[in-house]
Amino acid sequence: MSLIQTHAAANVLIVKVVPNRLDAKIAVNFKEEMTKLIQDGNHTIVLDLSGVDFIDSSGLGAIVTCLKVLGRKGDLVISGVKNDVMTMFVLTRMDRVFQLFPTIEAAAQSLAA
Amino acid sequence: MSLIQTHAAANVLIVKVVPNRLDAKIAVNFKEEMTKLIQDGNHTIVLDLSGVDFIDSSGLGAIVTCLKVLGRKGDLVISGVKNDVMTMFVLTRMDRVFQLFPTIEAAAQSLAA
Amino acid sequence: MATIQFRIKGHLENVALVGQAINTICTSVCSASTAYQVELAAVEICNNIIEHAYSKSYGNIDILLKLEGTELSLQFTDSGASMPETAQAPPQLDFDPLNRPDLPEGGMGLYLIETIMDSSDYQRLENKNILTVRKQLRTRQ
Amino acid sequence: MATIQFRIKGHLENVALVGQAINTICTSVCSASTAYQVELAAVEICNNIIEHAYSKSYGNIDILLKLEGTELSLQFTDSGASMPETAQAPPQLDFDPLNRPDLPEGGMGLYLIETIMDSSDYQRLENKNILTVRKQLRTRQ
Ligand SMILES: Nc1ncnc2c1ncn2[C@@H]1O[C@H](COP(=O)(O)OP(=O)(O)O)[C@@H](O)[C@H]1O
Ligand SMILES: Nc1ncnc2c1ncn2[C@@H]1O[C@H](COP(=O)(O)OP(=O)(O)O)[C@@H](O)[C@H]1O
Repeated sequence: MSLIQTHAAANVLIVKVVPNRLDAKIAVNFKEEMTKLIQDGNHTIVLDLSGVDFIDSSGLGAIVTCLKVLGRKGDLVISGVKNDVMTMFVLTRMDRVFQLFPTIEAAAQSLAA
Repeated sequence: MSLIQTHAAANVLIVKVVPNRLDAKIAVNFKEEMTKLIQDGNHTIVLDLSGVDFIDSSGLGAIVTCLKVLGRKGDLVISGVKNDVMTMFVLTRMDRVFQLFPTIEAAAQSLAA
Repeated sequence: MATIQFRIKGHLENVALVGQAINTICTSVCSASTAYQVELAAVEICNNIIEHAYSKSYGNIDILLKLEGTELSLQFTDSGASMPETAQAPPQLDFDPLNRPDLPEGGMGLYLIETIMDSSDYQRLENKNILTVRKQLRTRQ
Repeated sequence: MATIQFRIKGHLENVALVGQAINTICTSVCSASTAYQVELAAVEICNNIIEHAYSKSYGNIDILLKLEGTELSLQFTDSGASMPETAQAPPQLDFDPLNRPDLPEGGMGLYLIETIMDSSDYQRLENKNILTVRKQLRTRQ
């Protein structure tokens, strides 16, 4: 079973994380699925975390990996971060690395612009 | 520290259970505090469980003890039972023993009538 | 299969900790109200061990939780007195709700455990009591 | 003082169980967001034990939780490799948020643990690693 669900909107790929915990147990597989998507040519991505209640540093690290795989070719922004999950971004200062949007729409718009 | 808070309204004593778990740990003390109140002459009682999130069979048994101590002298009705706590009353059929009211006011009114 | 063991000393103040822990773990696969009932059954089992098997001796209670999909099993091990035959028979809870002097003040624990869980199995093994209860937790809608 | 012990086999799938159990127990004395952070610290500690101390050997992790009022202590014991000096030094997390190739993909766990908990104490004793972390949980308003 895939850890992510995707659908394309304009030139943006929306990727929803399915499990409610993005943690060390699934971080490696998540990274693989995401890397494959990027290598398939998806270079503007909204990562929808609205279904995620818990994230650990391995999960966060896996998202950073996506950004590094994208390199200069593209961008990844994040939507739907819950309050507890936001704590992680703030504690690690990753809130300065990623653009975080309340909704998928706002996130997609920022990439289209 | 007392497990219960009381205040009188008309001829009815309102007793609020303070801890959020009415369980075996406190059941004996709770029974003692209640028995004392009854022996002090309080014979029409509203037991307010609106602050209680969990009750076990010892806690429920302690409430039954109050009813038995009151005997024919008086009555005890209950208000503010949360859904989970209600499960306990239903599983043990104690919902047929006690009159349960959503609010303290409704409970007090039933005793005044 | 996810597995976790809990150990508490048989003091009543520790029972809430196990109960809440079990409740939360169940909540990941079932409704909050089912998880609450499992907590209740687990609390009743621990209370019984503390009050009856250990009486005033405060030994350890070991709890092994296994979750395979939505199939939950909980195994309670203590080294207190063995469970009498009477406590192993299917528990009854019969009373007349309108007959106040006749209402039960206790004796509801075993009935609750039996009602809430799908199955329950007791064994006495090497001076230990091992009680295993199981429940199929329905998946969150 | 309420006390509970947890034991899990060092598989990543069991970590969520301890984390959630600890979170819930804390919730009885502090805010949900503080409890969440304690869960996070506990998860990072368990992940480190599984990934670094045990590597691929899947030993046990024992966790002793003590709650005295709002003072929480968590003691983690494992029998894996000892913690290198480098992992005992105050952890750093310095990076330029705008320099994409330089962003850290790992090495955030120890920093989080240190940031979230009030104190942390590591001991190597009889081939076991004992890590004790403490936090004063503020009372629910
Ligand atoms: N773990 C146990 N060890 C020994 N005896 C037990 C145990 N559990 C229950 N019993 C016996 O069964 C009786 C009924 O238990 P229960 O229904 O839980 O009611 P209560 O604990 O309120 O008496 C107890 O009074 C006790 O005699
Ligand atoms: N329990 C442990 N046993 C051995 N080494 C550890 C342990 N915890 C951390 N370390 C070492 O400290 C480093 C930093 O840990 P951490 O900040 O959690 O990041 P990460 O686990 O992502 O590498 C690890 O890479 C490892 O070398």
